[in-house]
Amino acid sequence: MLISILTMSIMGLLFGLGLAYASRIFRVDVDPKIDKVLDALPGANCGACGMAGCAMLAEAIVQGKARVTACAPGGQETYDKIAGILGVQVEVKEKAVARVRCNGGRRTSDKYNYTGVKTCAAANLLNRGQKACGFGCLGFGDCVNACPFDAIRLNINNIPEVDASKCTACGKCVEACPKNIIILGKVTDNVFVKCLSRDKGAYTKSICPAGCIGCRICEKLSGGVFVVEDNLSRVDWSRAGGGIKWDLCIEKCPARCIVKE
Amino acid sequence: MDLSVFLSVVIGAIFINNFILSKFLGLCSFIGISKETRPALYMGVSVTFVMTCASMITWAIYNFVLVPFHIEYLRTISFILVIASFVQLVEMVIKKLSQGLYRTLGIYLPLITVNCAVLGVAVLNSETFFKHGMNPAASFVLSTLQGFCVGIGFILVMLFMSGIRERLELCDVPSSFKDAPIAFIIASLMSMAFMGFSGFRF
Amino acid sequence: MVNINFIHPPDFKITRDRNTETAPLPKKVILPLSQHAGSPSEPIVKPGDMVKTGSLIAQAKGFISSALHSSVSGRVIAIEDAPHPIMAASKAIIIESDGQDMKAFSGAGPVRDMSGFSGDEIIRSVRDAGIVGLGGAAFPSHVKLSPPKDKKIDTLIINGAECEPFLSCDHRLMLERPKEILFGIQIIVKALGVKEVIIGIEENKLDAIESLGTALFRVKGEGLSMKVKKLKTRYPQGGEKQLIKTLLGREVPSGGLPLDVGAVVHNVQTVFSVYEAVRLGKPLYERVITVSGSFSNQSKNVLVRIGTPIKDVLEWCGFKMKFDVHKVVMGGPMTGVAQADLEAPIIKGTSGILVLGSKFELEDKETSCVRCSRCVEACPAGIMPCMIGLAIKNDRFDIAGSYDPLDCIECGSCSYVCPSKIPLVQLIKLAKLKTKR
Amino acid sequence: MASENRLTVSPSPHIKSKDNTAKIMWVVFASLVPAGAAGIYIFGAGCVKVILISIISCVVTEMVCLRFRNRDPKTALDGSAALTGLLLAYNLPPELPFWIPLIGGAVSIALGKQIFGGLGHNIFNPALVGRAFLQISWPVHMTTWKNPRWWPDAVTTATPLARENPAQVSYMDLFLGNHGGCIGEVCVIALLIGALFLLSRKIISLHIPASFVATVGVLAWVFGKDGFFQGDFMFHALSGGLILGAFFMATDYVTSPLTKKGKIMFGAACGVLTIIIRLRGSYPEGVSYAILFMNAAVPIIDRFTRTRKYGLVKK
Amino acid sequence: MNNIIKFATILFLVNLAAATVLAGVYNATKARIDQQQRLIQEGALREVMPGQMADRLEEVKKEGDIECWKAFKGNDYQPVGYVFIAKKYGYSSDIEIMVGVRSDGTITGVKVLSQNETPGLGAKISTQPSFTEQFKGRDVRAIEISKSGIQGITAATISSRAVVEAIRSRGMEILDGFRE
Amino acid sequence: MKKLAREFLKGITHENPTFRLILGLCPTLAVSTSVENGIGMGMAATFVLLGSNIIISSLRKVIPDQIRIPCFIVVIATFVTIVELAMKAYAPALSRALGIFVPLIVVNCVVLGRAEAFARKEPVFVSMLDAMGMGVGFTLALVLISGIREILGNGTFLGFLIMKSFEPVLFIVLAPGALLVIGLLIGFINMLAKKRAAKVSRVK
Ligand SMILES: Cc1cc2nc3c(=O)[nH]c(=O)nc-3n(C[C@H](O)[C@H](O)[C@H](O)COP(=O)(O)O)c2cc1C
Ligand SMILES: Cc1cc2nc3c(=O)[nH]c(=O)nc-3n(C[C@H](O)[C@H](O)[C@H](O)COP(=O)(O)O)c2cc1C
Ligand SMILES: Cc1cc2nc3c(=O)[nH]c(=O)nc-3n(C[C@H](O)[C@H](O)[C@H](O)COP(=O)(O)O)c2cc1C
Ligand SMILES: Cc1cc2nc3c(=O)[nH]c(=O)nc-3n(C[C@H](O)[C@H](O)[C@H](O)CO)c2cc1C
Ligand code: SF4
Ligand code: SF4
Ligand code: SF4
Ligand code: SF4
Ligand code: FES
Repeated sequence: MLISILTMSIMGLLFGLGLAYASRIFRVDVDPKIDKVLDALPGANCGACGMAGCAMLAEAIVQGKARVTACAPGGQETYDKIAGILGVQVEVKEKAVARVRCNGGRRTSDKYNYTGVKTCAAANLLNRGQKACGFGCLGFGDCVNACPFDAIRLNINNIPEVDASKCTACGKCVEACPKNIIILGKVTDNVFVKCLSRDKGAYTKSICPAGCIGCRICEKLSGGVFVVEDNLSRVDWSRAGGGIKWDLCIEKCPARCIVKE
Repeated sequence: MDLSVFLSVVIGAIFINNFILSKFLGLCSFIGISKETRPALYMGVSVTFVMTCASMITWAIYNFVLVPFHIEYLRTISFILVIASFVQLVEMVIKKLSQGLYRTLGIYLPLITVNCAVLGVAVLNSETFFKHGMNPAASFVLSTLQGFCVGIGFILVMLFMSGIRERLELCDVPSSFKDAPIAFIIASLMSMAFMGFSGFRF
Repeated sequence: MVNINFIHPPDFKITRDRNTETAPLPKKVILPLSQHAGSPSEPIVKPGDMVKTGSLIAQAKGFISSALHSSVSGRVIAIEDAPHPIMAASKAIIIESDGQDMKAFSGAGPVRDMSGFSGDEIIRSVRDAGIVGLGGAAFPSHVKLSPPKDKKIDTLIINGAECEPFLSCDHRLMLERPKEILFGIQIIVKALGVKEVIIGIEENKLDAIESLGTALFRVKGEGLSMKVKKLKTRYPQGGEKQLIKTLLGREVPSGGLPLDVGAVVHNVQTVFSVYEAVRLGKPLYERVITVSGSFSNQSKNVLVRIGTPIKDVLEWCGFKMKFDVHKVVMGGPMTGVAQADLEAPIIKGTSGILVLGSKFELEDKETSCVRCSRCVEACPAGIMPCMIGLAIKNDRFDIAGSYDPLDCIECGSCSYVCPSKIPLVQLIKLAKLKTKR
Repeated sequence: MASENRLTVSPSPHIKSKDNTAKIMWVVFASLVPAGAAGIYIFGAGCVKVILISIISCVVTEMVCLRFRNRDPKTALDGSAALTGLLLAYNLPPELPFWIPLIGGAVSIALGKQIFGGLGHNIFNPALVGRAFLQISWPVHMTTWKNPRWWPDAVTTATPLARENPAQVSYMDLFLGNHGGCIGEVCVIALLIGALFLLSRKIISLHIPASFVATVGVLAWVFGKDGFFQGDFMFHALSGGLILGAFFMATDYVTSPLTKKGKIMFGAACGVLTIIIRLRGSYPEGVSYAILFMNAAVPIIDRFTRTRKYGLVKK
Repeated sequence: MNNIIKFATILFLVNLAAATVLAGVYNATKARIDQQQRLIQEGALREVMPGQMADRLEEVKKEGDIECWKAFKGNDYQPVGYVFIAKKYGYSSDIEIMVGVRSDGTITGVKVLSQNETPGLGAKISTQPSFTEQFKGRDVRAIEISKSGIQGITAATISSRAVVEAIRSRGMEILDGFRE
Repeated sequence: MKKLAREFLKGITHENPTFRLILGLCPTLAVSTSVENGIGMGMAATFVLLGSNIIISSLRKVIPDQIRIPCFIVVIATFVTIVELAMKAYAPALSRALGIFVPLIVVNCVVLGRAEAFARKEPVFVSMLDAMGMGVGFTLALVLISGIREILGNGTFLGFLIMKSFEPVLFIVLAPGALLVIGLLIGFINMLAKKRAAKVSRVK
């Protein structure tokens, strides 16, 4: 009885001493901040930051190799937390959202029958895709598959639709789209032209009912906030002040290609 | 001690009584770290190292502490204590000596502490070799060999499994069965294939 | 030494015995500024200008670029985006023909004697004639004639393999113009200063081997070894790297160029154009193409002006557009590009036009890869197409990249042999695109 | 320009070989018919029942699984499931209760194939998964063989390999199939005819079968008897499921390595394992387990035997 | 240094507590564990050598790896039989069998003490009583697996044969040994 | 109150150690050849869980981080040894059936995992509930798996013959069968969870 108690306790003592001593000798400092930052990150391991996972980013942030705001999906809350841990200030990063700049979809005619790999990137290799509009969405949904947050889906018209509440502005869809149709825009800049066609108005009209024909009505109505270049209109937010009649522009656009979110 | 004893330990530990596939030991890390070949291999190597050392250390504890004091009932607690301490020590040493080695192997060590395969080897050794009054030298050799071979069996299965899972990354596995479920099913079929060795005559 | 893989598709050489015919002058030509590898040419004319056949209308921009000449005489009507057979749309000079076909060069004053020319002069006239490789890639030929000083070139290979099914334009040229081709070879020999010339021709063109072989007798030159080599008929024998391997046993390093192993490869039509440029002062504005496909009656070898819209050529050959035309391919069936718009013009690199009927397209529904390894055994680049395809389909660009998609020569062998009808080449092209980034 | 009759645009190449997956599967199926016919002739009509149930079970299971996974159930008719059924039946004893091939077929397809994602994705040879499952689950049924119809004793529990004294059966008997065994494995000559056909059609290559059979032969010769170099290699090469396994099952595209080098390694390793199990294991027959075991190793083999690409710069 | 002492002390204390508890539990259960073991062994002995045949069993001192008991009836000096333990490797494990024989070699009972054969196959040697029952009344020197002899378990010939062979060879040894 | 109930229930449902956390599988698979063994192992593990969670949670302020693992393990090992001894004394047959898996409860990932993830941070009572929940969840999973295996593989349930003319599927009681059953079960549970999630999102 006594012996057993003694041996066990002595073993405990020895190992305790040994380990404690060893931990002293072999100590390597690991920054405890890394773990804390890791905790603050969303942990989706989505790779949107360009690292092989959240843990890598955490290490990079603590070592100053990545910015506090590197994790787009995390959003402001995460930045604040990380900033708190590191004791730095973050500038408030304005929330952005992905915007799809084409509304042709099913309504745009095809220029050939495509047989091949059913992805936008693949179709784009052949004569810039099967759509008669060389700028428009091909509709195979590469962006949908690329989104790690399941925020995009193709609507009835076969045009990708972004669920703003799920979109974290990680930019994966922007990268995936071979047509550069998707961009990240500030949430507050909520009016945009949903077309990218720089073809001449007449041609555009013949192939796509939703395409911008460069008629300049919006330019006139908005007093130059809409700018038409190369047969295509866009909103120049640097010129936008108050008092622009957005709704009027939207209503008067013959192609109905101005949208407000 | 003739050759067939060695052979039976070697073949038995690697193929017939493979720890993962027929003894069900070390499954958590097997399922957890077999997604890619490289980590799987490193994990396997770490486990083999720890198992071999643990076999030796527990042999010493058993024969020089537990038996003389007649406290064999403290086997479990003393074994796990030395294993845990040993692993922690190894971790610290590796961390100090080489960051590179630590990155590749060290991160698995904490997992090994709670890997039942390591304690499993120690307990199995004690049941097969220590208890039956086998002479200590022979039991030392055999248990070390067994520890090592069990590790080799572990590496083998880890390698196969990780290769398969890498290939399955590109396969159309039904989504509900992705990851763990399919890993178990593969393990099941592998275990079935390993049964070809059952009833081996040495 | 590891051997290269080849395949043996049926050769469909319908037009092998049909003499080259000359197409009529087109009414309008579209001359894209980008018909060659390298930077686009720079126009030196403006709409409204009058040009002659063979006048320079755009000049090379930089070393790896090429000059462009008008292929008809007439008036420049526009310089704008126009259909392009490979790039969908690109800037082109559009010229309306006046039907006169007035030449901008004399064509006379043939230089009988080679000794009057120096290497540099040859290279200059090749450049000024806007000659680019006519074997496919349309790489500016003068670049290939001026190797860097530190690379020693010992062998000139003339590519007469014409391994693509259907095509026979090179074959006809070798039969009809052997002497000119040999003259052209001598010119290039002079420019490169090589001692060894090998003309590689596949054994399904025995008559061409014979015709060149006979003509070869009359060529003399000191220390110059020139021979015609009969090659087994197999695809893609005509691929530059493959040809070098079969003829010389040398392997062009991955990512390297033929000149890294001391060889230069030229297509027979390129050689012919070099002859015309140097000997006749004629710039590159026309070439022989094969029009073929599922309709034997209309199939021909044709000498056409560059810039002629595909539609005009087909109509002249006798196609009615309402006909069972299902697919039109520019180039051979293995590597050619299917056309969406028949307004697109013939360009310098066009070796043929295939018109395929709907029956031609077998019902080839894609099924999943069964790992039969046929593609692996077919790939002349020695890579594993099925793995790249599978990885790309699963968006695993990292895995795809590890199988070296950049070494693929896009020969199409893998897609051809695949029993599961997987469009491997397209997937590999995607892999190239995605892994480069 | 958007006109009604649009052209078709597809990626190059624009011509394709005539073979397709379904055709290949049915050709392999056809090449196995002689062996099955021989089996039926040797063991009687009972085999027909086993073969049919097995094939139907496989095809039906395939359909059900495809439907369940929202894939086109018609692809179940591409011949691969039927082939799995046929090969499973060939690996079963001639006389069995109906539910054994039924369950075997279902297990082969559901567990051996569809759970991994269907055709092309499975790791293990489906027919062998089914066969091993049955062997382990109902060993009594699975080891009760029938003798050829014309032999005096109808039932035996041993194939030639399991006999105490293998020499009772002559090479000619082995070659023609005049002995007990599984339905499709006994008649070596019929199997070889089918195999030759496949080789001539370039559907299978010799890499795996040759290295497999050669390894078994050599090892049987060296270690087959107590002394070295006295083993009966002909006997080992001709008996059991070796020919069936080496030519028709180890060569299954999906579950064998991609490259030639890998194939040779795979075949040789199968041979080694077969001999180990035959000589030392408790099973009389090692081919199935050897192939299954090596199936698990295929991804690793693939990983280390990539092809050498053209122009690889040696340093 | 402080830390080291602190850690060591804490581990020491934890271990001390653990060991104390365990020692307590061990002492509390020791008697019962021993008793359980005895009961099991006695049960087994009685099963293979029933009480009406012998009322006293006496363990013979171990000689090599032979484990054996002599069975006596009443106050006789001459044992009426023996109980012994036979061991052999079966299909996948060592099989340990306790056997009772009369001095003339007739088997009085067989019990499989431990085995780890395949459940449902080899394991039937212990879970299927009809297998062990067959041994009763046979001469230990003449048992074998055959149609007229011991019926093996279907599809587990290897295990069955191992049992028979183990019993026969050890039985002969024992009988020969005591006859001298 | 609700929170407490949740702490208890989570181990049985959505954080079930076997099916959702995929922890502690070794004993699960090894001893699930019969329901009886399954229940025995489940109870043993529950006891250890409960004991160790209570002790560890009450010592959570005392034990320094650096040596927590050895301390936890000693605590756990103590309870395991108690179970081992008790089983030998009072249920020797079970003790033999469970074999080396009783000592191996020490390294059962569930036990240490709970100590690490829960008991080390939470107060005693909550830790106790957590342990109970996990233990019950573990036991239920074991009963489910061993039930399937015993019925299909042996034709019996708790030792009683339930299907007369059924030839048991031996595969299921053997090693591969264990892995197969757990793989399929986890897969099916995933499937159910996914279906339910889909339904919930549709309702939303
Ligand atoms: C970037 C680049 C540089 C090249 N430079 C040379 C060169 O300096 N000399 C040469 O002989 N060929 C050169 N080539 C031409 C290639 O060797 C080859 O002839 C050309 O790409 C056409 O080959 P293909 O039709 O087989 O694709 C170059 C090609 C590329 C793409
Ligand atoms: C798959 C493939 C097949 C080719 N086949 C031929 C051929 O049959 N004949 C040919 O002249 N060039 C062929 N080429 C082009 C050659 O690789 C090479 O570009 C050409 O011979 C170089 O000569 P050039 O610069 O005069 O065109 C082929 C290229 C590829 C990629
Ligand atoms: C999974 C499995 C387990 C087996 N377990 C045993 C066993 O425990 N004991 C045994 O004698 N044979 C066992 N066998 C061997 C086979 O049943 C073998 O066919 C048999 O021993 C020889 O057939 P026979 O008994 O009818 O002569 C097992 C086979 C398999 C597939
Ligand atoms: C040469 C060849 C051999 C085959 N062998 C098998 C086989 O042994 N077992 C099987 O289930 N399927 C076999 N198949 C069919 C098919 O490949 C198999 O079902 C796939 O494994 C299913 O994905 C074979 C097919 C071919 C072409
Ligand atoms: S990736 Fe681009 S082209 Fe494709 S669907 Fe999305 S927006 Fe359209
Ligand atoms: S015209 Fe505009 S809206 Fe229409 S397809 Fe083109 S880009 Fe899209
Ligand atoms: S297309 Fe590329 S991958 Fe395919 S066979 Fe040719 S070189 Fe190989
Ligand atoms: S040829 Fe097709 S089916 Fe065969 S391995 Fe290649 S991709 Fe797969
Ligand atoms: S219980 Fe987790 S490794 Fe064994």
